[in-house]
Parts: sequence; C-alpha cells; structure tokens
Amino acid sequence: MIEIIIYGRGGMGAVTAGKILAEAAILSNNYPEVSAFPSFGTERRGAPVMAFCRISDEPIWTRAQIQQADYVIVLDETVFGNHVIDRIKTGGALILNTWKCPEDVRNMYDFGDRKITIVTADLTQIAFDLKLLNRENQPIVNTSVLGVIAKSSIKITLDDAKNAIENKFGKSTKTDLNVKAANMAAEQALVEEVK
Amino acid sequence: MPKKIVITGNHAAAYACKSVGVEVVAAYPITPQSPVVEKISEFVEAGEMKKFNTQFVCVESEQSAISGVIAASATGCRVFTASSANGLAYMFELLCWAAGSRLPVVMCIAMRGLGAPWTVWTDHQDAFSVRDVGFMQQFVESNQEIYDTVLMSYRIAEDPRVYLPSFVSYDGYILSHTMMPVQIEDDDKVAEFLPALKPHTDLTNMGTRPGLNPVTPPDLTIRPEGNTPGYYEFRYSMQKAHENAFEVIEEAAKDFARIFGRSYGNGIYKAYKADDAEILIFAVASVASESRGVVDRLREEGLKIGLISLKLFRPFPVKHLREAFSQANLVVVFDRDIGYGHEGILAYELKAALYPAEHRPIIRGFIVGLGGRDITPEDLIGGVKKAISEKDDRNVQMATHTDFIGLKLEQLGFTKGGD
Amino acid sequence: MLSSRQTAAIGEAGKTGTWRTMKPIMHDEKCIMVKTGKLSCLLCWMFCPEISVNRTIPPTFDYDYCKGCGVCANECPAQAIEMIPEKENPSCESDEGGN
Amino acid sequence: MVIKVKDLPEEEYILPGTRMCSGCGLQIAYRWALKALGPNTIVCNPASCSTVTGGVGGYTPIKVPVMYDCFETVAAHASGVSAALTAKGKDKETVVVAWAGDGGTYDIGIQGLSGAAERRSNFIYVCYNNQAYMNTGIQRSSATPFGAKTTTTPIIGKAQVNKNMFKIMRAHGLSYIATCASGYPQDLFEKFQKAREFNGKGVRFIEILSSCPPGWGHKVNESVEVTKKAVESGYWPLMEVIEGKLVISNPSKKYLDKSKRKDVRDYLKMQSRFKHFTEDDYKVWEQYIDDLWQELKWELEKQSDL
Repeated sequence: MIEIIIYGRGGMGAVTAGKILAEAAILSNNYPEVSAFPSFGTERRGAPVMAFCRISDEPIWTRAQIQQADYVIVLDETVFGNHVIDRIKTGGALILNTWKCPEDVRNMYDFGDRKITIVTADLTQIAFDLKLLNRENQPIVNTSVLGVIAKSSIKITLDDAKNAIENKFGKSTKTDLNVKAANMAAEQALVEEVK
Repeated sequence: MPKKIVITGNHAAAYACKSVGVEVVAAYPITPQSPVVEKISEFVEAGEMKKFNTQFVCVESEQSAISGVIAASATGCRVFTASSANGLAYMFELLCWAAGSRLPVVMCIAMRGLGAPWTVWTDHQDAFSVRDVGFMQQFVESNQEIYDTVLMSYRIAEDPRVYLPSFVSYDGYILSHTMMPVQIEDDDKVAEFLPALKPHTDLTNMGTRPGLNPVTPPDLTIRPEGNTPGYYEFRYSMQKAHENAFEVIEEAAKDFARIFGRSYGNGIYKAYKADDAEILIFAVASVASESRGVVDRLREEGLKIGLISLKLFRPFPVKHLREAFSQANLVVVFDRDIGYGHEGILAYELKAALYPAEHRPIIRGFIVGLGGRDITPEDLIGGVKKAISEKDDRNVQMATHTDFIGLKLEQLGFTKGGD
Repeated sequence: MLSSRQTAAIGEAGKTGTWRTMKPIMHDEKCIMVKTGKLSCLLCWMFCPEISVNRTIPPTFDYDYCKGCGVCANECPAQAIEMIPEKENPSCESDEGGN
Repeated sequence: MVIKVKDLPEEEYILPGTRMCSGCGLQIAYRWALKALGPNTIVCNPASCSTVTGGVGGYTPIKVPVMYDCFETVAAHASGVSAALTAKGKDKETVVVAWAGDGGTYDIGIQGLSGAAERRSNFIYVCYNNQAYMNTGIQRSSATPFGAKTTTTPIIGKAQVNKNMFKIMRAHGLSYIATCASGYPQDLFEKFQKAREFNGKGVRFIEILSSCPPGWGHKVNESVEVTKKAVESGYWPLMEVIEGKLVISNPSKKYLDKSKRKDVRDYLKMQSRFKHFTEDDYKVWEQYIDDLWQELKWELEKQSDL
C-alpha cells in the first residue's frame, strides 16, 4: 500500500488532485484498491488543507488519517515547512511545486539525515505559460502534478494520468491543456539523486 | 456493462438509489450527508432517473423529509431519504411512524456525533440513538458495501415477511467523503436481485379505499362488524417481523453473492480470521474495518485473534452471535458510541446476548473515537493488549467504570475526573 | 396483521343514537317541501352533522345514529322540527357502542 | 351564483355513527368538503379532532383513503402523497387534501405548511379552525381570538389577538386561498370545487371557521347559527384570493357596508368562552372588525384602480 498526503490551500483543488490520482491508479491496473479523502474539516478558501490518498493492490481497510506518507505532495510552497517534512516516511519522497531545485530545498529546510527523495517542478510557471488558470486567474496545478507522479516510482503512466483527467473533466480544450501541463511537468521535474 | 467508478460513500448511496429505481426522494441537507441529496437532485434534474419518473421533494426540514417519504411509501412508491446526527434526531417521531406503519422506507445515516458541543465528525451515537424505533439497522465498512447494502435493504424491507423500514449507516467523512472504487451494477441485474415493489398499502387504490389509521384502542374490542386490532398486538407483529428478517437477510445475502459475486459474511456479521481465534474483536463500521489491519499485525505477533464485524444491529442477531463467540475466551468490544451512565452500546448488547450462552467469554469494552477523534491501529492494539493483561483480574471485570481510549485530558485542560 | 388499515363502516362509533337526550320529530304539515311537494328546502338534510336526515319528502330521521344535536330544528325556516325528550319517546335500542 | 341546496350531490363520503361530538361544526365542513371533492380524493390528517373522529381501530366512517400522521407534518405528508401520485402518473385524476386543525396549522405545523407552499407542492391544505386545541381539551392556540377563555387561559381569557393565517398564506403567493364557515355549506362546497379545479397549481389554502360546542360553549343546536353570526357580524369575512386577486364571497359582500353588519355582541354572547367580557373587551372586537374591513376595502379599491 502506498500512502500519499497532498498539501495545498483551500480552493487549489488538493482534494480533486487526490481523486484524480486515485482514478489514475485504478486505470493503471496496478492498484485496484484506492481510497482518497480530505482532511476532515470545514474547508475555507485560502486556508491550508490536506488531502489523503491510499493506493494498493490489496483491499484497504484502514480508515485512519495518514500520519506519515510514502509521498507528500505540496501544491503551494508557502504551506511547506518542517512540519510537512515530519509527515514523510523515511525512504519516502517529497514532491514540491517550486521554482527551486531539489538541492536548494534540501539546504533551506531541516531534513536532517533522513533518507527522503526530493522532487521539484515549477507547476505554477507551467500553468502561467499555458494560461491554465481558474476563474479567479489562479494557476491550476492540481492536474499537472500527476505528470510528476508519473515520473516517480508509483506505477502510474502519463497515459493513465491523461485518462483520469479526461474522466474527471470530460473532453475539451481546457482538459487538453491540463493534460499538456501534466506532460510538461513530467519533462521538467527535477529528481534529486539520493546519496 | 457494470462499471467501476471512484466515488464517495455519499455518492455510492445516491447511485444505489438510481440503480433500484427510487420513485420519491425527500431529503434535507446536513453535514456530512448533504452530497447524497445533491447527487440525487443532479440525477433527477439531468433526467437520469426519468425511467422511474423520480420525484425529488426539496423539503424544508428533516421532519418533513421523513414525513414525505412515509406518505409516498404509503402511496405505493419506492422511497429513500438520508440524514445525520441532529437531523436524524429531529426525525425521531416520524421514524417511529414509518416503522409502526410498516412502510419499507430505506434511509442512509452518514453517522456523526450528536451536539452539543457541535461536531460534524463521525461517531456512531446518532445511529445507535434510534435503535429502538423499529427500523432494521445495518452498518457498513466500505463504499462498495454502502451501495450493495442499500440494494439489499430494499429487498429485505420490501419482503412481505418483513415490511419494515431500514437504516444503512456509514461513518461520516470516513466513508461519506472518501473516494473508493465502487462497482455500479447493470439495471437488469439489479432487477433480477430486487423484484418490483409490492406495497401492502397503496392510498391510490380507490377500489378498496384503505385508510391507514394509527389510532387503536388499548384492548381488543369485539364489535358487531368483527374484531378491532389493538396497539399491543401491532407491537407483537412488529417484533415478529424483526424475527422473520433474519432468514430474509440470509437469503438476500446468498442471492446477492450469486448474482453480483460479492458477499458480506452471512449478511449478518463478517468474520475475519475468526476460525481459530481465542480473542475476538467486536465492532461495527469504521472501527471494524480499522480492526482488520490490527488483527493482521497482532497475528504476526503470534496472537490467535480475529474480528467479528457486526453488519446487522437491528434485529440483534443473538443466535448468530452466540455461535460466533462460542470458541473465544476474550472479546474486546470497541464502541464509537456510549450509553451514558452505562457503557458502550455494543458491549452491553453483546453481554446480554451471551449471558444465557453455554460458553461465556470475558467481554471487555472500550470507548473509542467519539466526535471523529482519529482511531489509529495503535489505539486498538493498546486496547486489545490491555484487555489481555487484565483478562484474569477479577477486580477489573467487576469494575463499573468505562474505559476510554485516545483521550487527551491533560492536553485539553481537563482533570481525570472530567472537570 | 401488518398495520392499522381501515375499512369504511356505518356506525364506527356504535349506534350513536343512544347519545341522544332530545329527539327530533317532523311535523310534516309545516314542512316546506311537503307543502310544495318538491325537493327544495332540504336545509335539515344539508346542515345535519351526522348525516342522519334522509333526503326525502318529508325528510325523515335515522334514529340509529342521530345524536339529537337539534341543529336541524334550529335551522328549519318553518319550525317544522320539534325536539322532544328521548326518554319519554324511545326509538333506539340500547347499544354498547364503541368506547 | 350560489348553488341550490337541491342541486347538491347526494353521495356521502362520511357514514353516520361517527365519534364526533353532537353538533360538531367540523363534521358539517368535512362532510361537504368531501362531497365537493368526490371519490378520487386522498386525505392526509395530522393529530387533531378529525383523527379520532376518523375512527378508532380497523373501521372508519370516511369513505375515501385517509392517512394519519404526526401533528406537525401534514403538509410534508401531503407533499409526499402528491409526489408519489406524480411519480405514478396519477396526479391529474386524484386530489390530495391535507386536513388539519388550527393547532396543526397556525402553530406546530406552520413550518411544514410554509415549506410546502413555497415549493408549490400540489394539494389542498385545509385548516378547520375551531380556535383552540379542542382535541386535547380546549387549550389556547395562536388562532384563539382575543379574550376567549380556554383551559390554558382560564380566568382572564386570552390576552393577545390571534395570528392572521390568511395573510401569512397570501404572502406565499398561492394560486387559491379562501375562507369558509361551517354554517355555509353551499359556499364551502363551491370553494372546494374551485380548489379542486386548481389541481396542479401548488398548494391551495382553505380556512374554515368551525364551531365547537364544548370548546366555544354554545348550545349544540346553535352550531350552525353561531358561525352564521360570526359572518353576519363581519368578524369572519368569507372571501377568496384567486391568483392574487381578492374577492369577497356573496354571503359577506354586503358587510363592506358597516351599517349592514350585525352587532358582534350577538355572536360573542352565544358563547360561554366570552361570558366574562366587559365593555372594553367588546370594543376590542369591534375595533378588530372595523380594521379588518377597512383593510379589505382599501385592497378592493386598489384593485379596481388598476
């Protein structure tokens, strides 16, 4: 079972990201069992939020919130901090939406000597470049992050991500843009080599 | 083709309504049940339930919601509603009415703690608070089980041997808002499992002009025209209907497994690694599903432990439970609810059920996760280990206090005495 | 038995004529309908709460169920209906009635 | 045109030998309402006098299907029946009636009624208003008029004026609203026929002033006369609001002229619940009636100006 926590801000679509990730996992045929859920609370626009996702090839029976995850995805760097690093399992990975490279991130925050793979991608820039914006002109990053995941050791391909995005939003030019952003994110993602 | 989709528990309930062809829905939103109402309105407005000419009555309160579906059920329609916590409490009077009128209303409860203090998070207090209104009551562990149990509930509730309303209870947020894969079945397969509704009361049946009159004299009156039924006898016949329900439920579970290839134990409880177990966990819903991983972990430590996850709470399957616990030495009951002034409701119901049994295991109850306090595997393991260590301690067995797991008294400024 | 279903019956509360202390009698010669020979006035029939006035010329009473309220006598424009004590003029056998 | 008595239908939907009190005004109203609505009628009945009078046990004097329900929920209940009829495609031929007392309408049931009215559920809502909780033993309701003695206003009488349900229902913008009185069966008959014709147009609201010999303390034989006096004094105007337009019904029309109105004291003095009245109390009533008609007149004038 792979456990994933997604951090974001209310309105960024962290919960939706979890749902699309779960869909993509099903579509991959590698993970027939999934569960995706928000951190149960009253969601307010702008406030930090968390979403959880479990994917597995065996039935998932635990209903508890994820304390430490194999993957922690951060959609907004401003919610990132040491408290987030604490939620990553040793041997796990951090996927961070930032313009910084993994090395900078490692230097800026206190990872100690924990064995954590850092992956970065500037999803916000990709969204601006593609004019992939929501109604409030905020960059949409909750779909492109799937491209980064496809580059990770999770057995979900870019095709699975594309299908999941299409399932969620239907076929449209906007959907195509989302898919394109995911592809770009996959290309541009920087994966730190773990020593 | 049946399709597997990733949906929340609330949406699973809504999809089940669509599959069974519910004709009248009346519901009022309350967290965390609201998405059920929203999804069904969406189905109705999008014309996806046109085949059944489904009417969605957008009522102004829970009381009106349940009243509306009672009336529609008495008019010969298949009906559905859903609620949570305080909304459910607001329905209380009408819940008795539905059961007393023997109407096969099916209702989902997205379980949530009852205020005050306000909480929108899960515990099972709301569902257990309505245990004696006369509804049948089923608890589920997953979104697929929500969908499947709603299907089964219609079949059981509408069976002429039963004709009782039914609750399907699932944890708020933990299932209601969690997305999981759910297989949505084809309509023709659902029709094979669930026959068309044959209502016992249909107000439109003008030929026979039946009224439905709840006013009854306390005693049987012999009148020139014949006997007048009495209230007391109606209560008896309701109890008989609950007793009849067991065989109907077991039949439904078997048929369900045959047609859809999925099963939930015998439809009454689900045993997990219980065959050789000396220690058994007894729980419902989210607590039961969390316990499965706990059983696995403790088995790795060499403990002969298993789980009895209760699916059917009303009628209470006394006979089945006596069998299920006939080998165990120790039963650890985790209640996400409490009978204030007594102990966890499951714990005391089980104690009563096993009291006359030939083999009586030690039963140890714990309260867990009220108001959505997260229940971790460690919490449950701690409970099991405590129960084992104190198993032979007569003082603990005789004690009348109730054990709470996962309290944060000091952190939150309470004293041990609760002040 | 499933639920409290009802069937419609006359005398659901028994023979309610036994509730009566005063009893209506019709003085046919005063009745407008008798005088005109037509189904015209019918006010006693219309106002009777207990559906115990028969729609005939002259109107007759269903003493099995008439509760003796006297609305008919009060509303008769010709004062053709008189209320007399039931005791001295019994017309209804005692019946236990409902309860 | 007022229908002639001889043209009223013979078919009865209530059978004699009921549990209702001798001289009950409700029974006259119920009888003629059902006659106007005909056999394809489903009645929903909350806790009230008519629940008990609908029969105890397996028998009923009512010949149309009646489903009884809880005190506060009749409007939701009727909505449910109505929705079920729509689902079954039987909503055109069958009419649904919610038949409630003033307690179930003015007080405990007002939320459900307002909700049903706003969402345009399709049924006729009837409030038979006997101006107190008669079924539980004559306790005050918010329909109890000023000064009336009840068992919860036992000595000085009710200190407040009743709620104006007619106006409250008008504010919901219903297709048809009417007032009736149990002493005017012909008027009542016609109004129920009209309400039936509005089938499909949401809630139709009819309020009936229904005399209650034990509750009002009038003689049983004066059950019809007492509501006639209520109308003749101008206290209870018979009227309709059809698609928003106010129409004063024939029996009440002439009371637009104050001089035609009979002394309300004749009405009040018939009833023991007003026996304790002083001159001041009578004046409150007279003022109430004057204000009532003044408002009606204004509205009629405004309508004719348009």
